[in-house]
Amino acid sequence: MSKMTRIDIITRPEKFEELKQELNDIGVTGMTVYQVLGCGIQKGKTEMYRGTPLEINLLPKIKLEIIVSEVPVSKVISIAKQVLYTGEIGDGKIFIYNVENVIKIRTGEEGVLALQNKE
Amino acid sequence: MSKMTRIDIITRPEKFEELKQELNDIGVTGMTVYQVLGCGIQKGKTEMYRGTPLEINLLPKIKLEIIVSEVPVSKVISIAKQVLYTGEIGDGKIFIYNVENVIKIRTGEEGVLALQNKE
Amino acid sequence: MSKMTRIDIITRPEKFEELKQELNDIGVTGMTVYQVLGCGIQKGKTEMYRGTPLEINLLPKIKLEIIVSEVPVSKVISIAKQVLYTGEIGDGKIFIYNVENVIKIRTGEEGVLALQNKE
Amino acid sequence: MTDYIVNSMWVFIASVLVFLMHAGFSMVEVGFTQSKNAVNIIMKNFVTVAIGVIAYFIVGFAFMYGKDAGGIIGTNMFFLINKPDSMGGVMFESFFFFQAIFAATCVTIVSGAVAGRTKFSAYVIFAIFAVVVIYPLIGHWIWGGGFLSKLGFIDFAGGTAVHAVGGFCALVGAKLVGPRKGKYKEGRAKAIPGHNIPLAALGVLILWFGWFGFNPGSTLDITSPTTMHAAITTLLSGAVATLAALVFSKVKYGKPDAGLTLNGALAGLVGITAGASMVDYFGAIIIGLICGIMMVISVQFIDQKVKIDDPVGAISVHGLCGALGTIFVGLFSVTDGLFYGGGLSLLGIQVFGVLICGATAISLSMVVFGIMKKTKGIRITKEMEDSGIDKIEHGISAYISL
Amino acid sequence: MTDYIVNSMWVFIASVLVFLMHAGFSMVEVGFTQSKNAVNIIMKNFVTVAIGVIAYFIVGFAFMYGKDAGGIIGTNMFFLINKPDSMGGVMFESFFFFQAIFAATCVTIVSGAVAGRTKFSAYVIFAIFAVVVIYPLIGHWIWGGGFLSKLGFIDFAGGTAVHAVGGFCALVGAKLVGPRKGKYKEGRAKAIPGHNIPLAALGVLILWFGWFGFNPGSTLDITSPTTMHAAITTLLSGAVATLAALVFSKVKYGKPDAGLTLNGALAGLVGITAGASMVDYFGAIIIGLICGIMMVISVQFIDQKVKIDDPVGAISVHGLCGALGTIFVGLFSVTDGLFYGGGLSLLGIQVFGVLICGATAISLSMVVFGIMKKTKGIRITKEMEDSGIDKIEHGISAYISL
Amino acid sequence: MTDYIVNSMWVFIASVLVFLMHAGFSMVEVGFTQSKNAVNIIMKNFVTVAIGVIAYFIVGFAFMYGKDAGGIIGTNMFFLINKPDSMGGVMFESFFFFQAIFAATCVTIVSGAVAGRTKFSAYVIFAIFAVVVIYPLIGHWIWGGGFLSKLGFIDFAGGTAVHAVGGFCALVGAKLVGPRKGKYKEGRAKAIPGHNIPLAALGVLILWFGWFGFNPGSTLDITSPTTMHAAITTLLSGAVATLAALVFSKVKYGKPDAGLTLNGALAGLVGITAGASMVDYFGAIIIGLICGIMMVISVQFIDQKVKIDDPVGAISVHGLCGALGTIFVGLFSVTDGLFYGGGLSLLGIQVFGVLICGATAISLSMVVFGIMKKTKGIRITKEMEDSGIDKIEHGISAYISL
Ligand SMILES: Nc1ncnc2c1ncn2[C@@H]1O[C@H](COP(=O)(O)OP(=O)(O)O)[C@@H](O)[C@H]1O
Ligand SMILES: Nc1ncnc2c1ncn2[C@@H]1O[C@H](COP(=O)(O)OP(=O)(O)O)[C@@H](O)[C@H]1O
Ligand SMILES: Nc1ncnc2c1ncn2[C@@H]1O[C@H](COP(=O)(O)OP(=O)(O)O)[C@@H](O)[C@H]1O
Repeated sequence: MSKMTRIDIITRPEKFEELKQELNDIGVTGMTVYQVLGCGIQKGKTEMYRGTPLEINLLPKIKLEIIVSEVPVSKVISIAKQVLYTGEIGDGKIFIYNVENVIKIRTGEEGVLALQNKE
Repeated sequence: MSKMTRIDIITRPEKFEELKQELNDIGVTGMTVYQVLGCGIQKGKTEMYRGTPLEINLLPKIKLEIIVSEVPVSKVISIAKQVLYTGEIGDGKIFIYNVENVIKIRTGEEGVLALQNKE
Repeated sequence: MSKMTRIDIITRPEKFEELKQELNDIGVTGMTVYQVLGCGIQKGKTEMYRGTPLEINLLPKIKLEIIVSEVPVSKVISIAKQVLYTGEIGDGKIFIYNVENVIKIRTGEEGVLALQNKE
Repeated sequence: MTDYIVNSMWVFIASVLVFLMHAGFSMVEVGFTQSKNAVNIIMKNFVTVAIGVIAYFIVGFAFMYGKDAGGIIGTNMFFLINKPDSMGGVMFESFFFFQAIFAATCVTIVSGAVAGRTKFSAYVIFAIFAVVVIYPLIGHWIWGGGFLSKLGFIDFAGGTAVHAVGGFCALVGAKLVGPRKGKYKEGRAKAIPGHNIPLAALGVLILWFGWFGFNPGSTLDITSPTTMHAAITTLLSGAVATLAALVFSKVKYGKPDAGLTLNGALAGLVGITAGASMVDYFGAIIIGLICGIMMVISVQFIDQKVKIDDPVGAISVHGLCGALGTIFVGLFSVTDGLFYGGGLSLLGIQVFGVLICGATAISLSMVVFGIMKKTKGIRITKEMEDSGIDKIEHGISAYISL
Repeated sequence: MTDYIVNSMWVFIASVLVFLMHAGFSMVEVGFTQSKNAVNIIMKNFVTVAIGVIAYFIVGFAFMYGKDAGGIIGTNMFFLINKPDSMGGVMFESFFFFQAIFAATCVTIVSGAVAGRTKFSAYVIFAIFAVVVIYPLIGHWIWGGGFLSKLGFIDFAGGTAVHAVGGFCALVGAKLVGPRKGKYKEGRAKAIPGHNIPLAALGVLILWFGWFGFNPGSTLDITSPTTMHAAITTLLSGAVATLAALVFSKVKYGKPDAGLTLNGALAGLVGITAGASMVDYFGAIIIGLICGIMMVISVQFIDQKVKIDDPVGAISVHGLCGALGTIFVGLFSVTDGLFYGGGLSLLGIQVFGVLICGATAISLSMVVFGIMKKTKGIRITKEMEDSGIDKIEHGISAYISL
Repeated sequence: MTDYIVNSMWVFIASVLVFLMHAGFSMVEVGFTQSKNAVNIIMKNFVTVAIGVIAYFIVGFAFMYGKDAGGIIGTNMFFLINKPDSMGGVMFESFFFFQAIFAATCVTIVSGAVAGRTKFSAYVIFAIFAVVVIYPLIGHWIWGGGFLSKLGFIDFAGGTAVHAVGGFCALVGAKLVGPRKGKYKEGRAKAIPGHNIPLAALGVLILWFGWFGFNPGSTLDITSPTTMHAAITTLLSGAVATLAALVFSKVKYGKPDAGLTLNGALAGLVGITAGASMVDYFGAIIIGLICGIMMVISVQFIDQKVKIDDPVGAISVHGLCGALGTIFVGLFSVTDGLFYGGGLSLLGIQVFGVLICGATAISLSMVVFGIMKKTKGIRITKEMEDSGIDKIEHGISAYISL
């Protein structure tokens, strides 16, 4: 069974639509999206609310979870870098994990086959 | 330390109650649930909103995250398949990951012990 | 490349602020937070809603996802235990996973370097 | 300057207050049901206003207030043709405006009770029938010079004509369409909580506001202290019932139940509607007390024993309290009530009237819902129910974030 | 006791009803736009009320109702100095109160159409200009003794003076500020759905409620049945248009569209505004029908062909239906309308008046928005638009959970 | 037809407008606090209406408007027994209805200030005490023929009797119950933002709407232009204060603050309440300006210096602006104000009255909250506060999605 990898991309919500489009273009057909809160170097900010400091130390982020096998991980990463890069803090991070198996419920297919989103 | 596995089941929100019930019956006692958005083969749909096409290309899905050790992974998968199968696109996928360790905060137990949800 | 680890802490939402503070103090600079629903030994409860039993069998939980490399995993775990322990059911669980790689989009750094949230 | 002008003005203003009750009903129903069906609830409420007004203009008003035929039904003024200059002591326009807004209110009661599993088209057909036949027919009997009014039956502002009738139709609708999926498991009732309590609370307060047009407006006469008296009894009964439901739910279930407290206010307001102008303050307080408590008991009874699924409690709030309140006129009316030395005669008439109207509302709505059930079907598909009516029947969700 | 007192009271109460329309507009605009800009919408609505009232008090009223100069503009009563005791047959205070609340309403229409991408400061500057110049100027022509009123132009409650003017300014604003990011992709329109339909529905029902002050109040005379007649035509037109939009959207797009149904109610209410007191019931129904359907067609046309991004449909609802309704007076007026044997003269005047007012509203708002666009800019940055105006311009989100 | 009828009608309609303020208060408080306590807020508002009305009917009205005993308290008309036919120049029923709805309003002010950490039972006990003792006592002094009214103290519509008293009780309550957990860290104030700005905005606009019953209604006389004058001053002051708070918060904190802008509207409305009928337009504008700005300063001062946690700003809005507005009567009254040549006498009386009423409100509420704190406790447990009052005290969440 060839290697299956999970790529987690955590970034700004604003960039989501564009990223999704570009990933589609390189053949990423499935993804799962989470609305999360995050902090990293980007430490949040302090706003004033009724004259009192309001520390917002978790910012809304979006996490894309993409499990790939045929599409090379490097390609996904380079697209993500390209689309998401602004040079500002908060561009986000990508985390890579190993996936042991995938099952497609509708067909019962396992592994790499289960990831082939072609009908 | 015997192997611990994480099973992610991504499927239709409608099926959640039933699936949870059935999993309980085979001894799955713990789970964590995420409300996510997803696309795969099921590409979303186009509705009309005020006469203008509204592309909904991410559909609301539910993700169950179940870490098991004693309950066999295969059993969880077969129950999930059984409950979730409709034959229609959108039945969902199951992803399997390896878990390195588990800690139960209340007791400090680690590994398989931490997963024993019996008092 | 030295080992990178992901620590998932699932616990009560109430404890979140304190935990975050303490983790900051030991040098955990980045985290991603999910609002999830969970059940474990804590089986939910039955409230009355308009005189009819309302079974709430999933309780709101918070999940912190922390990827660390320099900060020792054991330290994170012990802080979490310390802050979250009440001895009551529902204190929560910690799951440990292996991370294959990390990329910081803004700088292009990979691996451990990508986790160094110092400017 | 005559009383005529001032009263016409008053009835008009009262009607406007009543109009806002549609916003109240919408918010109560939306708040007390699931978010996945919120758009559908909204659409039902809008279509109810639209159909209610149009159908009442075309035929409803004629059936209700047209020339009486045999004490049963009115027979002229379709499309308001040949309308008189004044009616009920006020300008015709004021009178019609007030009545037209009432008409739509009655039907709206049903929409909450059948929420979450009824076909939009089935609801629309029922709404048309209700505003063309059920409401005007019974309304004619009670207010339009029909046999009940000749008999001396008293329903001041619509405890029976609007609320009990609406509530009984709701009972039939909810029964025939069946409970929502997941409401009963192995014969035991499970709660399906509403998704937005603050919105429901806003709705109840808006309804209460509108009730000060609904009840006091029904005197059609602002020159008499009776009108303001009706406002005070409305206020007192609503307040007492709110408190009664709160305390009773706390005693019964351990915690003050928010849903029942909100329903409590409505129960007291419905309960006082039939007699607001003719009971005294103590009568109002006792009516509020009884309605607040009986509503709580009834909600549980209908949910768990009768096993009819009524997401918003419309059957108990409007049906039960409307009927009770109308009967209470026979007890608490300061002129003819049993407790005030008026003997049993009015009480008998009130009970008789409620039974007749109840039976009529139930039979007629059984016919309509029954025929639809046999033919086109009244229930949405299992899939639509699972994923929500909004997404499938209206192609949109009520709340969109991403 | 004279008519004078009762009419003054009535006009005052009508004004209070109209005031609540600000809550209605706010909720409609919030509900029909994205959650990330909800605070901004709220702020715009509050600033509109504040500025509208103050500016109208200082100069607007004087321009509109001051001593006529050449049929063009009023010239005294700045700061209400030298105000008379009575005006329009009612106490001056009632009259001014009614007018002041109307003034803010006109401007509010624009705020929805430019939602989601306009600088707060640019909106504020436009709002000041509109309430100081545009609205009073045209208002003077129509109601303040200006040349249009002398010509016999009829605009009962502001179909043109308030709605069409507001709608045309909205057209210019939305055009000049450009569509929201993502609205058009490769030349094709994409829907950006609103985030809270129940709130929008609440807003529409509150607006409808307020309309019963807006239209009937405009007779300034509660002693005449005309006032209540205007209420009934308002009710009928709104109801028919609701249903028309619902059915038409169902036929056209396969599903009854919630947004268009809500807009439908408003279309009917706007459509009847110019002639509520002088069309008969059938006129009202036909006006409602046409406005309900034309609005649906117009929304799609503006969105997809003209490619102006109007998140709430203000251009179609207020601009189109306001203009149509004003012209319809020339057809349906029972005294002088073409269909009632009145010949073409009134119709001609109505068309002329709408054209003049439309052209004026468009030119003046083009000047203001145009100058601002050239100088300070009217559009927020791309980043602000992406992440929402709330977070950046107001430093807070409308909804906070954690 | 007499003035008597029309005035009775007017007072009644004004009361109905005031009633909707309960919906306004509820939405403001819900919107400005955290979602985990929204059900609790709703329950507090409903119980306030219920208790307010009942307690005021039983004893409150008697204490306030009963036969004066020593200038201190009323002594008859418990349960409205032996009520006269008319009062204040209008039908007794109208008068009582107006007063009863005012009574509940005063208490409601406190509920927002103690939100998020107060025991439901403690609030209920305080509410009963306030509506039975505090409000009627002070009300008697000011309006019921007590010593302050004899002295010539002027509080037109309740700047002190309702708002300042409510605000001072709020101060005591918020102080004694202590700040919410997490509000102060190492002595520094942290913001705990509200969870729904649009709902809060809706609440403010509803309140504003109700204020047009609250202030103008207080003349009890619609035949006089004074009533509409009071409406215009109310409108102007509210508008100016909205703008003042917006601009001032922008200057002070860099961004126009939504919460403070909404509070600004309320500050202006509270500020004008004591003198709405007797200040001129410029007075109204200056009062609005000062109240809008002072409120912003006060909110920060109370939050950061006094360190009392007031989630909705009730102390600043109602307490401060109510007191200021009452004192301003001594400056701006066109008949006796200092700035209008009236000398210092009225000003002195106004200051004296505010001090007396303030001291009384503070002492009495200190006694009640103090005794409860010592005995049953007024604060919820740390756990309940962490996880939200709703889940634990009411067993339900305000918003349920899955
Ligand atoms: N060590 C970490 N563990 C988990 N999530 C992280 C970690 N570091 C960053 N993140 C997530 O990535 C997001 C972006 O990271 P941040 O450091 O703010 O920006 P950048 O990567 O551009 O420096 C954070 O908001 C957080 O959700
Ligand atoms: N490659 C993938 N990576 C991440 N998530 C995926 C992937 N493929 C599918 N999913 C998730 O599974 C859901 C169901 O998959 P889909 O392909 O639509 O249906 P089916 O599995 O029945 O063909 C998707 O909505 C998405 O959330
Ligand atoms: N086997 C499991 N798989 C996935 N999530 C789990 C599992 N067991 C527990 N959890 C998560 O951890 C939370 C706390 O666990 P619980 O058993 O209730 O408390 P405790 O760990 O204190 O006994 C649960 O609500 C759930 O979200």
